[in-house]
Amino acid sequence: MEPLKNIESLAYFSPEILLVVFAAAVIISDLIVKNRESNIVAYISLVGLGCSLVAILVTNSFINSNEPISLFFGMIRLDGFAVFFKILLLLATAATILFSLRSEELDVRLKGEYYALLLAVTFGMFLMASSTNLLMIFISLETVSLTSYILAGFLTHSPRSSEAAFKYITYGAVASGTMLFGLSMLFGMAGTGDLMQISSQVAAVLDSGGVSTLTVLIAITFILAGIGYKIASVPFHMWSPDVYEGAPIPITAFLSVASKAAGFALFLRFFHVGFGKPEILQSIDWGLLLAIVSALTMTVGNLAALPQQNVKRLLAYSSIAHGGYLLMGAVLLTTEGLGAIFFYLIVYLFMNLGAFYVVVLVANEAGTEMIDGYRGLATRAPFVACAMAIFLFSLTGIPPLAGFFGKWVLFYAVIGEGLYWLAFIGLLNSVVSLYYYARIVKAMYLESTEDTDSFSFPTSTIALLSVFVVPTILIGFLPIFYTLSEKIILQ
Amino acid sequence: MLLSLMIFVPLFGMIVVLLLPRESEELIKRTTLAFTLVPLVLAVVLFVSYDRSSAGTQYFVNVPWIDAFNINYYIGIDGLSVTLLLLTALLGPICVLASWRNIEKGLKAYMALFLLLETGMLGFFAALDLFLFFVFFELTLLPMYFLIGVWGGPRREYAAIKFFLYTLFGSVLMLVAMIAVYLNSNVINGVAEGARTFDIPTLITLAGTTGHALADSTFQMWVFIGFFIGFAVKVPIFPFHTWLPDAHVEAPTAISVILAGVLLKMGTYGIVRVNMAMFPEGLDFFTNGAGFWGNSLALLGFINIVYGSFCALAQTDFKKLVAYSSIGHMGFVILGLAAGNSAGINGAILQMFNHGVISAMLFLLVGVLYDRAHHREINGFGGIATKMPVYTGITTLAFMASLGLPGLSGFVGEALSLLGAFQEFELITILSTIGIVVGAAYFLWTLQRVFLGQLNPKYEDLPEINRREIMTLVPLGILTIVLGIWPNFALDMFSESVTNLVNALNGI
Amino acid sequence: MSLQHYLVISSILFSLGIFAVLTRKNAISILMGIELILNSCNLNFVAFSRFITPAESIVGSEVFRFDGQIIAIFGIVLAAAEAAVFLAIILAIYREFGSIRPDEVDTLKG
Amino acid sequence: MVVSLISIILLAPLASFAIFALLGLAKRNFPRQDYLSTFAMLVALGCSLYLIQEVVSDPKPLTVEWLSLGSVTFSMGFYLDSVTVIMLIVVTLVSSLVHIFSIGYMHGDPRYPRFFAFLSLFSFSMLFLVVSDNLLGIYIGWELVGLCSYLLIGFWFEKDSAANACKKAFLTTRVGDVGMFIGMMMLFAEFKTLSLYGDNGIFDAVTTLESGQIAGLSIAGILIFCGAVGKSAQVPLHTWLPDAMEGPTPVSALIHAATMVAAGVYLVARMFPILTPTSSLVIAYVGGITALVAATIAIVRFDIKRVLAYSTVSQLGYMMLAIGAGSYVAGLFHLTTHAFFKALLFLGSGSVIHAFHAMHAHHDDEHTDDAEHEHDDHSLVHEHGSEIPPDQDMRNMGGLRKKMPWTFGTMLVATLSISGVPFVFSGFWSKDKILAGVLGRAMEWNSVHHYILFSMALIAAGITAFYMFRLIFMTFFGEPRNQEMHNMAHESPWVMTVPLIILAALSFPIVNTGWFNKDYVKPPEQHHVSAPQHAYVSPDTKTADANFGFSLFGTSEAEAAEEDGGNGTTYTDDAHYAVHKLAHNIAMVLSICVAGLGILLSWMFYQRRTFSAEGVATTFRPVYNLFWNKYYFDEFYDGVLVALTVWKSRLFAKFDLSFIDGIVNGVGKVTRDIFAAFIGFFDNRVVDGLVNRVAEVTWAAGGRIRKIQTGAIQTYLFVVLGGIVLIILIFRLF
Repeated sequence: MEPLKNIESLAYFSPEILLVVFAAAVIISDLIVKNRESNIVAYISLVGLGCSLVAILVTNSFINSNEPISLFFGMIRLDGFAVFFKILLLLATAATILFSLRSEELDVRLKGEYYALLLAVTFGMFLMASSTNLLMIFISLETVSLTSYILAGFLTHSPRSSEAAFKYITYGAVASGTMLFGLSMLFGMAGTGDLMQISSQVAAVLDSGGVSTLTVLIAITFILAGIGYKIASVPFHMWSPDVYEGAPIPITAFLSVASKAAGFALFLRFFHVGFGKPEILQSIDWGLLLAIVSALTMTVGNLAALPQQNVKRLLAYSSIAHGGYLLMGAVLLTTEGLGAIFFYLIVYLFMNLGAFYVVVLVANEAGTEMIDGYRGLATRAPFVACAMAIFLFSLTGIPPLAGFFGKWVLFYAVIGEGLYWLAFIGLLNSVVSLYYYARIVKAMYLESTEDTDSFSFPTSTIALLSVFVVPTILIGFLPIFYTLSEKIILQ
Repeated sequence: MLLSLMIFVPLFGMIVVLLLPRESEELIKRTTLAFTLVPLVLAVVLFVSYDRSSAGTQYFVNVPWIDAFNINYYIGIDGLSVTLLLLTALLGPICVLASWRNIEKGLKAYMALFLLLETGMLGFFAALDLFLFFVFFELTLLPMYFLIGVWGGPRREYAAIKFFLYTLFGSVLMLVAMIAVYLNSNVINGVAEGARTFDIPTLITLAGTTGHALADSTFQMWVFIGFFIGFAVKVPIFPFHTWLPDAHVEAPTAISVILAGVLLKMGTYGIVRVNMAMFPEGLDFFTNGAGFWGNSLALLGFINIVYGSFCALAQTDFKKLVAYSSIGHMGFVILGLAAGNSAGINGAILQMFNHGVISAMLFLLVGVLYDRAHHREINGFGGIATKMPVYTGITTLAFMASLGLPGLSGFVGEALSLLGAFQEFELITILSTIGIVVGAAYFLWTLQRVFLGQLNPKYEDLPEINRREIMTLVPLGILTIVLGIWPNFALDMFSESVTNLVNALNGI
Repeated sequence: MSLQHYLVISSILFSLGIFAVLTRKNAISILMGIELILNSCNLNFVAFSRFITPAESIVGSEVFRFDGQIIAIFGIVLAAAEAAVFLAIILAIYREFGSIRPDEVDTLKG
Repeated sequence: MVVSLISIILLAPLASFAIFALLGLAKRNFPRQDYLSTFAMLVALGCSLYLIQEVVSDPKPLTVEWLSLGSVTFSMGFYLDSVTVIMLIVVTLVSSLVHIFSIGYMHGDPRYPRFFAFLSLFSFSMLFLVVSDNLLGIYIGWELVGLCSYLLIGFWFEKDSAANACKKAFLTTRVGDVGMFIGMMMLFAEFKTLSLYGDNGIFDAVTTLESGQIAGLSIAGILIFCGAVGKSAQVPLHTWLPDAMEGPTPVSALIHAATMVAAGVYLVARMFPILTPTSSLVIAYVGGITALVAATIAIVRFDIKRVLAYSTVSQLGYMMLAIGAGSYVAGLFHLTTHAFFKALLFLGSGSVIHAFHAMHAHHDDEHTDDAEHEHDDHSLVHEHGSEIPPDQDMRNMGGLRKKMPWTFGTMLVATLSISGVPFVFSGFWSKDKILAGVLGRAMEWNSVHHYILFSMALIAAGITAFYMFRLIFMTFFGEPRNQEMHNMAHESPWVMTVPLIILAALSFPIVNTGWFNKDYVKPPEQHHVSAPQHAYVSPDTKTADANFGFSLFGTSEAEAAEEDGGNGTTYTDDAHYAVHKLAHNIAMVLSICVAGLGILLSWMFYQRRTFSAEGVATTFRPVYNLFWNKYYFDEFYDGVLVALTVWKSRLFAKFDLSFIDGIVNGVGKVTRDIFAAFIGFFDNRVVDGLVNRVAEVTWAAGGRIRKIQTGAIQTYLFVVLGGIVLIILIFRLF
């Protein structure tokens, strides 16, 4: 159907608009509120997220999944796919805000900016999830990046944080620059920025012999560099361990889940819609390329995680590995694959955020991010330890935890395409991963510590923690989640 | 319904236990005991009410679970599974009793985990949906890891992670094989039609229909390997066995009992349920195939027997000795299964059950001694018999049963497996009988070193085995004797099912 | 001047940018490299837009679409923003490390 | 009726044991376990006596399906023929007597009740073995008696010697049993059943075998015989029996003289129909060799019980020889007679020991004292370096006949019987029958083998007479060698002497040859044994009737049994008649001669001292050493087998150790050996080693990947660029 004009688009754009409005509201209220200790701004931003969630659901009810709407002359598109990711991102952001409330490393004086930026990032991610135009893709990517740079470096007077920000921005800038160059080449070949037409155009040019496959290849590879950097896939992953380690823990959690998810949204839309077309696939074997990348990604992530002592860094590597697992689903861009990715993202959201939340808590109480800090946690804070164990084993993929079911759907999709070797690599990786996850469990349960004074956590904390624990246990058993792919096939 | 109840009562028990206050230990213990007794009662009910004449699965429940993959919550029992269910349910309360005194820290968590473990085991033996089967199979991993790792001996961390890694490695291969089976479950003559399925009985029939992708021999061979390694780690079959001694030595008594009594059986049960029933072609390749591969399975059994026995002979740690002995005894199971004839398979299954009972006894006995002397060094004892006549008596019974003394249960399974195997693999079987002699050797030697001879002055005032401990041992002892004298008591249950299996294998 | 000339130039700019980013031992020059890269892209967009975007008739009269140019403008804006952020972060770095040599900022590793 | 009787026979002893066991769990004891067990045995005895006339009615009174595995079924049941009944009576009778004897002998032992419980268990197992109609049942009983012998030999387990002995006994017999089991497996594989009798039983099936399958049958037969070799202590597995003398003497009498060890012979007799010429010959030779070896060893023993033990071994060899040579009836006949007189001898020696024992050790602290005395009296027995308990050392005895007349008298009877002194004593008849049988077959087939066997038997007979009288002379005649012990010695109480007297009575042919009359014991058909030259005819059925015994000594049913064939067929063929008649006469003459010679010699050596034993010993030192060291069997086993096993197991243990020292020790030590090298290879490659290695490699890889993460941002960017270029290149190449 015909793309909507700007004004009529606004109605469907309400979720994003709400985010922006509330971001502004946060800043203003921050100016008004004198009491530095009050968390009012955080609650405002939470409300904002709530409103935007409602808006998403409302707008979603307007559209019917098989006939999506494109807004702003086809700049962005509103479909099940976008809605799914938006909800996912909202949840992640909300979680991050809640973490931040508990986090003690953040500077109380900068609350306003902090939460405003978080909302801004979310806004950018929304665009990433729904943009269908080269320009929009680039803008959204940059929005997200720029804000994340700041958030990563948000800890004033912390060398690690600043270093993280520095590396992040340098790396990010180059990557996005490269991507932009690729985009420009693509634009040149297709003569249009509209993702819907690019593929056919490029195909046409290829057939007419106007450009060689090599050009297309280079263009795509450049773009891949940009997207790969967002989802931290080998060889574009190297920024993530450092940044994750340096950034404030809530932000690390946010990056490891939200920006990865957004990256995948972009990735899927770009390749599935843009270059999922067979004629392009013929010329270059994307499947193999992605398969190799994913295999490398998970292997590198897991192996590098083995010797880590800093839990944050360990989780950073583990999240790289999980990026690899997710990529498996994208290899052949089949419906099963997409469904698997959706499912795994949900699971990953809960288990990974949960794990990071525990890291926050331990960092507060024990004042360290090192594995040694987790010694005897089982006796000092049984519930937290138990929750952490559940998250970690779920990340490993041990039944009956959700992580297992997530892996199951992924491997199912991969083997379904006959890529046994990839499945084997993936499975062996999950065996390896057990080893380093278990090291934390070991520290918590099998090792004892000299100071055995138990940590005390407010019920709110426990409640929040269980918000992550329960899905991590249950999701696998709920059939509904397995059928997501049918609901949100993207056009 | 009865079955589901039986499976999930322990799980419910776990929740209850978790809600109890940590301080009231007696209460926790009693609750756990109660929640383990319920499955036992139900198991007995099932065992009695099971219709022995028909081999088909009974008491089955089949409700859809994950439609997306056509995964169902499908459970049911046939003769084989009900026997093992009984064994599991029986060992449950016994283990709780065995952990009555000697769990110092975190009793609550211990009991909770134990109940979870029991659910896993019961579910595994009842599952008829391949996916469910796998989930339950893996469900036992976590509790086991913690039970060994937290309440174990000095080297518990190593043992626990080793156990975990080995098993996970095995199950990973299993997972791939499983998915492969599922994907091919609707392919006939190269064209996919209809829905895929995890339904084990259906899959078995499909694997039998010519032209079906599952019936393809090469496919079956590979899938067979995948599953087999998965189970072989659990059994454990050489060379995947090295986790066992460590795990056993470090694990607390009750856990060793479960480990030897039930977890090992999960491996062999899986082999029967999946490998043999579902992939006859694959089995054929490894048992009747040409050349080396044709003997490979029997060979593995033989290696287990001889290797395990000799290792046991070399041990000076009482518990390690028993651990190795069970490696040897599982070898007889493999040998019997490899035979693939009714004598062999019946013997193997009987051996599974008997070994479950006997090794449980042995580990309990080791535990009794350990609780008193706080060490397990065989040469550190001597002349105990004078101080603990009753204990000695029971131990002698267990040892004799374990070394396959006729009239006790150990013999029947062993003999049948060998009788069956001999018809297929004469030489290997004859060589395997070495295991019988060596078995006698290490048990008698142990008996002599620990119980006979001059009393070691250190143990002048060694307290005799107490009533609770006797209570844990007597039911097992009775079983060993009863099954020795009247094996049909158990054989009836599954001989029908086995007959069907054998017929299927022979293509009848 | 044909399209090729622009493309060649932009590619040279791009390469120079990459080179600068990889080799310069000063954060500021890295920033410059980045700016080069971005600008090479902008140049591309404009050039492409000028040369090969198909003309389409709106209400009879020949009108060109300016997609490329618009993208370029956005690019410039974003580049500026990026520069701002970058400089801010460099300040922080200088405060913490007393130097802006990228190879000295390597406490996070492994 | 029959079934219930047999059931009672079995259950009575079992019940008495069960009572003991159950009370034991409650840590209590039945007040008079001894009376209980004895009573149980007497009941069993009564029933078995009653069974005598029941035999003819139905050989298979009961068969129940024990195991049903779809196609195959294993059935358990009783088989009741004359042999069964005889065995039943022998077992129950001896057992009861031993029970009674033990009441006196074991009096005051700390584990007095347990002793009787074990005796009951043993009796049950033995009887079960006897009545079973199938190999599986026999095997079960077979192993159970093994267990009981283990428990009873190790009854005084505080003595390390006893602890060792019981282990040795169990293991050695087990080796044989495994052979037997393999034999069973072969039969099962062939006939798909383990039942012996009945329509589709093994004996029925063997008749249909073609000549092609005979070889297999021979192997099976020999393997089954292995079991007998173990249990009946035949060479080379005989070494456990002498050591088994560590057990209380009544046990030796019951288990290691009369019943269990005879079970081997019984088994072979039961398997008679499946024996082939080959297997028969093997059996016969093993028997013969055993008879000789054991006898020669017995000559030089000083421990009274050891002498009897070796004599038992030798006599068992005799029986094996008989059955191997086809003299079925003779073998069983000797089994029964031997059971009685050997039991008598043991009990007698027991009573002697008891007499001596009273002086230096009261039973309350039996074991510990024994242990000490082995050291105290070392000087006394030192010259031969063997540790003989002083109260069993014949060199401490002498001149006891006045002190203990009853014991002396009864033992003398037994000795005469075993030495084959004509015609009064049962031993003579049975032994003579064997000799006759063997010689008969030898002459009939004029087969060299059987001549050799005959001579073996003959020599053994002579030696037997020699060492038995040596025992008598050393123990009861001459001057007391150890005065203070002598003074303490006394006649045993009546509970001990009465059994002796009864047994003595049983050593007269009139009592026990009665069973072997013509229509009572019939040798079963052997379908696959055929003479080299011509059709085979059982020597038993043909050994001549007219002989001295008959003519001189009134009627002896034993001989009458021979008049017309045991298998009922009235025999007509004159040729064979003549042959066997001749054989019988020759045999008898010779046996009498050798017996006389033996007795004479021993009289000269040990009574009249014409020659000095020491002198002979020194002149024939090497031979003497050979005998004294029991042909070095034990040394051989300890040296080779045990070492091998231990070495192997150590090896396997290494196999499982962590791989480093696996290489260092394991491989380093045993590289010479292929096997070891193989293991060594596996050691570091497969087990644990590989796993650890993999872990290491993975870990190392992890470390290496970390290295790439230098922390310098520009390296990261290099990697990015490299990655891009690489991807492009790769895809250009394809």
